[in-house]
Amino acid sequence: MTVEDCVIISKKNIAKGVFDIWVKCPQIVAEAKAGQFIDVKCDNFTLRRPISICDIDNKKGQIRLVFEIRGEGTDWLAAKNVGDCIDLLGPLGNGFFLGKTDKPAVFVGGGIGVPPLLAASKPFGANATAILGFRSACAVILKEDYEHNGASVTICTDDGTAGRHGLVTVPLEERLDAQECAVVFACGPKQMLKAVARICDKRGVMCFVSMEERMACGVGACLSCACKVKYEGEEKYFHVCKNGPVFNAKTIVW
Amino acid sequence: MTVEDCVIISKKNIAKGVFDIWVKCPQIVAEAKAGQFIDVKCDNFTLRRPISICDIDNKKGQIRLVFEIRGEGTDWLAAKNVGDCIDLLGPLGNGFFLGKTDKPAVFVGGGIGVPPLLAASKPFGANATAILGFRSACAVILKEDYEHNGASVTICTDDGTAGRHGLVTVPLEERLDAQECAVVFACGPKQMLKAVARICDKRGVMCFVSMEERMACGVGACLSCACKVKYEGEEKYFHVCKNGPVFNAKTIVW
Amino acid sequence: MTKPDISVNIAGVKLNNPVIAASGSFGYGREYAKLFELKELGGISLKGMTLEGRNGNPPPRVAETPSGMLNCVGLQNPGIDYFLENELPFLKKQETVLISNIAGNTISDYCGLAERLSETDIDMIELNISCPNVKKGGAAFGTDCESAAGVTREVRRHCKKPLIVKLSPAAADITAIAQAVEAEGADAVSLINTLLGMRIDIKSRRPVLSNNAGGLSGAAIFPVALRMVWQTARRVKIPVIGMGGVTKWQDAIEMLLAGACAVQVGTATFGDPYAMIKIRDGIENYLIENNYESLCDIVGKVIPNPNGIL
Amino acid sequence: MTKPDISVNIAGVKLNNPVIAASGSFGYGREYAKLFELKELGGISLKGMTLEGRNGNPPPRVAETPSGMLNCVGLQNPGIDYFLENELPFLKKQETVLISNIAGNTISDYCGLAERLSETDIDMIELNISCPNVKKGGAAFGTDCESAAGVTREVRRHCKKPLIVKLSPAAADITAIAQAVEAEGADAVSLINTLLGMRIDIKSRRPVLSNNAGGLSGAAIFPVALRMVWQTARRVKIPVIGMGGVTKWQDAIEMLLAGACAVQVGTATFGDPYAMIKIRDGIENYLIENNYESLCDIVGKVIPNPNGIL
Ligand SMILES: Cc1cc2nc3c(=O)[nH]c(=O)nc-3n(C[C@H](O)[C@H](O)[C@H](O)COP(=O)(O)OP(=O)(O)OC[C@H]3O[C@@H](n4cnc5c(N)ncnc54)[C@H](O)[C@@H]3O)c2cc1C
Ligand SMILES: Cc1cc2nc3c(=O)[nH]c(=O)nc-3n(C[C@H](O)[C@H](O)[C@H](O)COP(=O)(O)OP(=O)(O)OC[C@H]3O[C@@H](n4cnc5c(N)ncnc54)[C@H](O)[C@@H]3O)c2cc1C
Ligand SMILES: Cc1cc2nc3c(=O)[nH]c(=O)nc-3n(C[C@H](O)[C@H](O)[C@H](O)COP(=O)(O)O)c2cc1C
Ligand SMILES: Cc1cc2nc3c(=O)[nH]c(=O)nc-3n(C[C@H](O)[C@H](O)[C@H](O)COP(=O)(O)O)c2cc1C
Ligand code: FES
Ligand code: FES
Repeated sequence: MTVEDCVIISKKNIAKGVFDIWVKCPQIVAEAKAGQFIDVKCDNFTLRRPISICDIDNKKGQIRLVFEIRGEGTDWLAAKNVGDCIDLLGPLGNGFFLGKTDKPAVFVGGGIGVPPLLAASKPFGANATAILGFRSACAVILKEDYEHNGASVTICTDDGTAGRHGLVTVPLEERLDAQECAVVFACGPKQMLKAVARICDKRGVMCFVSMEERMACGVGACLSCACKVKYEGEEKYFHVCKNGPVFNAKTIVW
Repeated sequence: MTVEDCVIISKKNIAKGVFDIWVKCPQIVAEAKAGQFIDVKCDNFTLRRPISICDIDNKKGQIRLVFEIRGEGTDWLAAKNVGDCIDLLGPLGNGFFLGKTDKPAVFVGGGIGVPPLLAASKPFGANATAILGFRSACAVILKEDYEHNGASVTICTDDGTAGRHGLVTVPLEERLDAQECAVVFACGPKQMLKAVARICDKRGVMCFVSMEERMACGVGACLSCACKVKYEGEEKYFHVCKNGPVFNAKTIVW
Repeated sequence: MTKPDISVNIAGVKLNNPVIAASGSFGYGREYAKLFELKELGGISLKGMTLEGRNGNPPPRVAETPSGMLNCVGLQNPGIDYFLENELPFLKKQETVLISNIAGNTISDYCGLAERLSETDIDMIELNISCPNVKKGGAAFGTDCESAAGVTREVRRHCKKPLIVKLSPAAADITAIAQAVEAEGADAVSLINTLLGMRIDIKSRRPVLSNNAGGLSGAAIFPVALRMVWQTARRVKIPVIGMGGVTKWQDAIEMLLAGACAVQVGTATFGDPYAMIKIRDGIENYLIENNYESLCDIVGKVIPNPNGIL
Repeated sequence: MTKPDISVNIAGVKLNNPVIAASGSFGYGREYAKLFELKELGGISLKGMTLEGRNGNPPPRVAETPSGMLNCVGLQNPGIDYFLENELPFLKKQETVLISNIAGNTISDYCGLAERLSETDIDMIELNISCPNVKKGGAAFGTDCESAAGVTREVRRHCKKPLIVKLSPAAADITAIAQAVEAEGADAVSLINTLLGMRIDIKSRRPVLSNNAGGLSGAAIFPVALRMVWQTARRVKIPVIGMGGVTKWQDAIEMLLAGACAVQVGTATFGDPYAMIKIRDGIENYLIENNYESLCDIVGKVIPNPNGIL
């Protein structure tokens, strides 16, 4: 964990309101793992903004962040350009526990929950199946990136304008029922995660979910980002920034 | 009075921490007079920052602002570059009442009080005498500009590194005692203004001073920028932004 | 689509929209009338007025703070006679609701003002029992229930106009004060006035303000104001006018959802003289986008968590 | 030139410098220990502790506000047994002053905590009678003099460590509370805890925080905190620890000039984990540049205007 001033190396607007940037941060890269996040200092805001690490380039000492404008902080970030510096705190949280990457794994992403799974899918190569849900054709992102990593990708859209019409849960169930799967990784809206968790639970498939919660410190000190989990028979608040953001779906109290 | 988005046309760093900018603001220029000021919106600050109009270019629709970094707001302004937009409210306050410009007039400026007098000295041409005081040689600004307008300029520095050693009050007294003078215009630290006012008063010379006070609205609505004046035999608070910034020195309760 | 109705009726007075200039930030309107027509506003709460003119505190009277400012103007005003003769005629022509914000050292000062203003074209009276910047009167009346009730009771007897009581956030329980003044016949309450704050100049070691302390206003206090508006709106039946840090239209929506029927805007005008116009337009757009017909569809419509602390 | 002395002695405990991590912002120090050595700090006020572990409030527990934030963590903590066994050993090794911030539902909870902590390596106890985020205890004890005096009196009897009482800004008169706890044997007071505020999500129409309201902290509250510290420091003889929005070293200097002998820093750490280190260095530089030898040359040295309102 470190605080690093990072230069933006590249910036692309990959969908309406969605930006894809690579930033130079050798110190963060030295420790970073798929599934972790960084916390962005936005000028004149009290709190940093958490963004997941989408990809890591160890050689260049760069990480990739894909984010959507959701409010004032992400709007500020989107206005930054190549060559500008941003102050990042990270890497934060625990990454995905990938297990054996020679076993088939399914990655279920919804909307802006798609980027946080990308780096995790990489080591699985052709063993990865990515089921990615979006509102509409124009919101589809990172399809080629998953494919590039070797994954077979199924796109779903709410309005049927691209890929399959409907939720990611249908293709997920089909996939799990058709073929073996060692583990499911999911990131996206809470309702989606809950549904994915239930589907996996029914089939006895291990499932890891990457959770979101409003944060202040980002490091586990302030106890803001509470997430209720079952722990030693009791329901307790764990913390997304420190104990997560990735949790074993079984432990979450939805 | 208007709120205008103004592009910075040129920017020079004319002394340590002092910047000289021209901004395009045709609407403000249409009403602007020497001695008035504008109020600069600085991002993320609650209050605007008042800066005097140093010069007006009616043809180009531009005004000149010369300002010193004194704190966070002026620091923000100094970071703006040519091509950037700044939001100005103005012109504000009353300009100098110049009177007859074919009569000799003396302009007494101290430090960052030098710029606000420049535009007023212009119409006086060779009838203008400028006595300008600075901390040190490296802080001297606008000497050539006054000379360019036709004024004969005397520079004073506190440390004697340029021009005369000492305060502006000595050359002022010499000048007033040696030659006729219709009016004195002064801008600078309050102690200087007080001394100038006393010198003029003694000699029965009309004197106008440009005052500073902390402001909120800049237009006369909030009554923040109080300045005590003698009015109809009573001492009353007038307001620098609305009743000033230029006051007849005789009316000020120092 | 027909435009939504953003007018609001407070104690029988109709405001074209729920955005009112807060007392002390807008003078008597003359200055900002150079930038826009005053009838664009729902109303104007005029600079705090006293019977006799007051000179106010020495400068400096303002200091900037993070997302806010302090002021210690100290109720400088020319007194009621000057006002009626020189300012009211101009204001009358502006076709906006006029609210006289009144202050005094004694209850009889307040009563005298209310009595005289009752005979004028002023639309409403706002009893300022919450000015933190004067030694006598002001906040002294606004921080305990008995004094607040007392002054309201007496003024009510002399006041023929709708009476708004402006509350101080310095009260231990602002809702209790609101209930006390409601019981004495206040037609509405407005809140909050400024919080008392301070800044020190670390070079001179002196307080920045001549008065040492001053009233904190602006976006910084918005969360406190919103909480108090929400608490109060649930406890009184009379209309609540919300203020304190309202800077953007979103803030105004929060205030309305919390139960305010209108908002006042002070400090935001200093940064952006058109802030109130933008807030008004933003409220209208919000209603349109959500298919609401009028402000009634949002006022007080926050859905609190029943297990919450408040 | 010799370096100025920035150490401070509070109730017999020596802090290497006057910058203390505020309770609740710094956990038990483990996390930030990855960024810097904890002995760089004057001290750490640990996360509010209760006898039994507490789960705290449901999320969301934070909301951002202009120059500030709201929280309703609600005193989540693992309880004293867990703390003593699993956290204190680590903290003991850090060579910084350890302050236990304690909270309870009842006076006997507070006494139990004080008694047990008195037997440990904790350096000081901070009695939190000002948490706005829990229904029982917390701020309920901190807003009237009698309760504040009552709990201080009892805890004092059970507490063998220097006792700091942490005051609530919600009190009608915070100086009266300070005097009341001083009279009952408090060794120091710390102020301010958070102000109660609220935000509403205008899309969902729900309060942003699960608890509806929460504590406002950060730069926004600095002017209010500074005013209260100044008022309090003039009324009590015991040391005053100032906090509330201290973000830059300049803020710390203002607090010290106002009469605080040390500052606590909470929210600023979230934006900049090194904020406290920078503040400490800034204080030292200020002393050097002004040729002061020690903090004594500035603590309480503000020069107020004798005619000011406060
Ligand atoms: C561990 C983690 C990883 C994330 N990864 C990504 C990512 O890779 N790409 C991406 O686009 N977004 C990601 N998010 C969501 C992102 O943090 C929010 O969209 C962002 O904080 C919104 O800030 P804002 O100022 O634009 O919005 P505002 O609504 O103006 O923010 C107000 C406050 O609420 C907080 N907030 C608002 N929405 C969220 C949210 N969904 N989660 C947490 N805090 C929120 C903000 O941080 C801020 O403190 C992640 C969130 C978490 C917790
Ligand atoms: C009518 C008028 C004309 C001015 N003309 C010029 C000019 O031409 N060039 C120039 O360099 N400066 C001028 N000043 C001074 C300039 O306004 C201040 O230096 C500036 O406001 C400082 O802002 P800051 O944020 O950098 O300083 P900070 O100290 O951080 O400001 C804090 C607050 O104090 C106010 N403030 C601080 N110093 C002053 C001051 N001297 N006068 C008024 N308010 C102050 C700021 O506006 C702000 O509200 C003028 C001031 C007035 C009133
Ligand atoms: C410069 C200034 C002067 C004020 N004068 C008065 C006043 O005369 N009477 C009054 O009731 N409130 C006065 N107030 C308080 C405001 O009306 C309002 O209650 C407060 O500023 C909070 O709103 P805001 O954050 O939108 O400014 C004044 C506020 C400011 C900033
Ligand atoms: C997330 C958070 C948790 C807090 N928890 C506690 C606590 O447990 N006990 C306590 O006395 N104060 C607590 N506080 C209050 C702080 O210690 C401090 O009084 C307040 O935040 C003002 O300081 P600041 O503006 O520097 O944050 C908490 C504050 C925050 C932001
Ligand atoms: S954000 Fe502070 S504990 Fe997670
Ligand atoms: S700044 Fe508002 S009256 Fe001058």
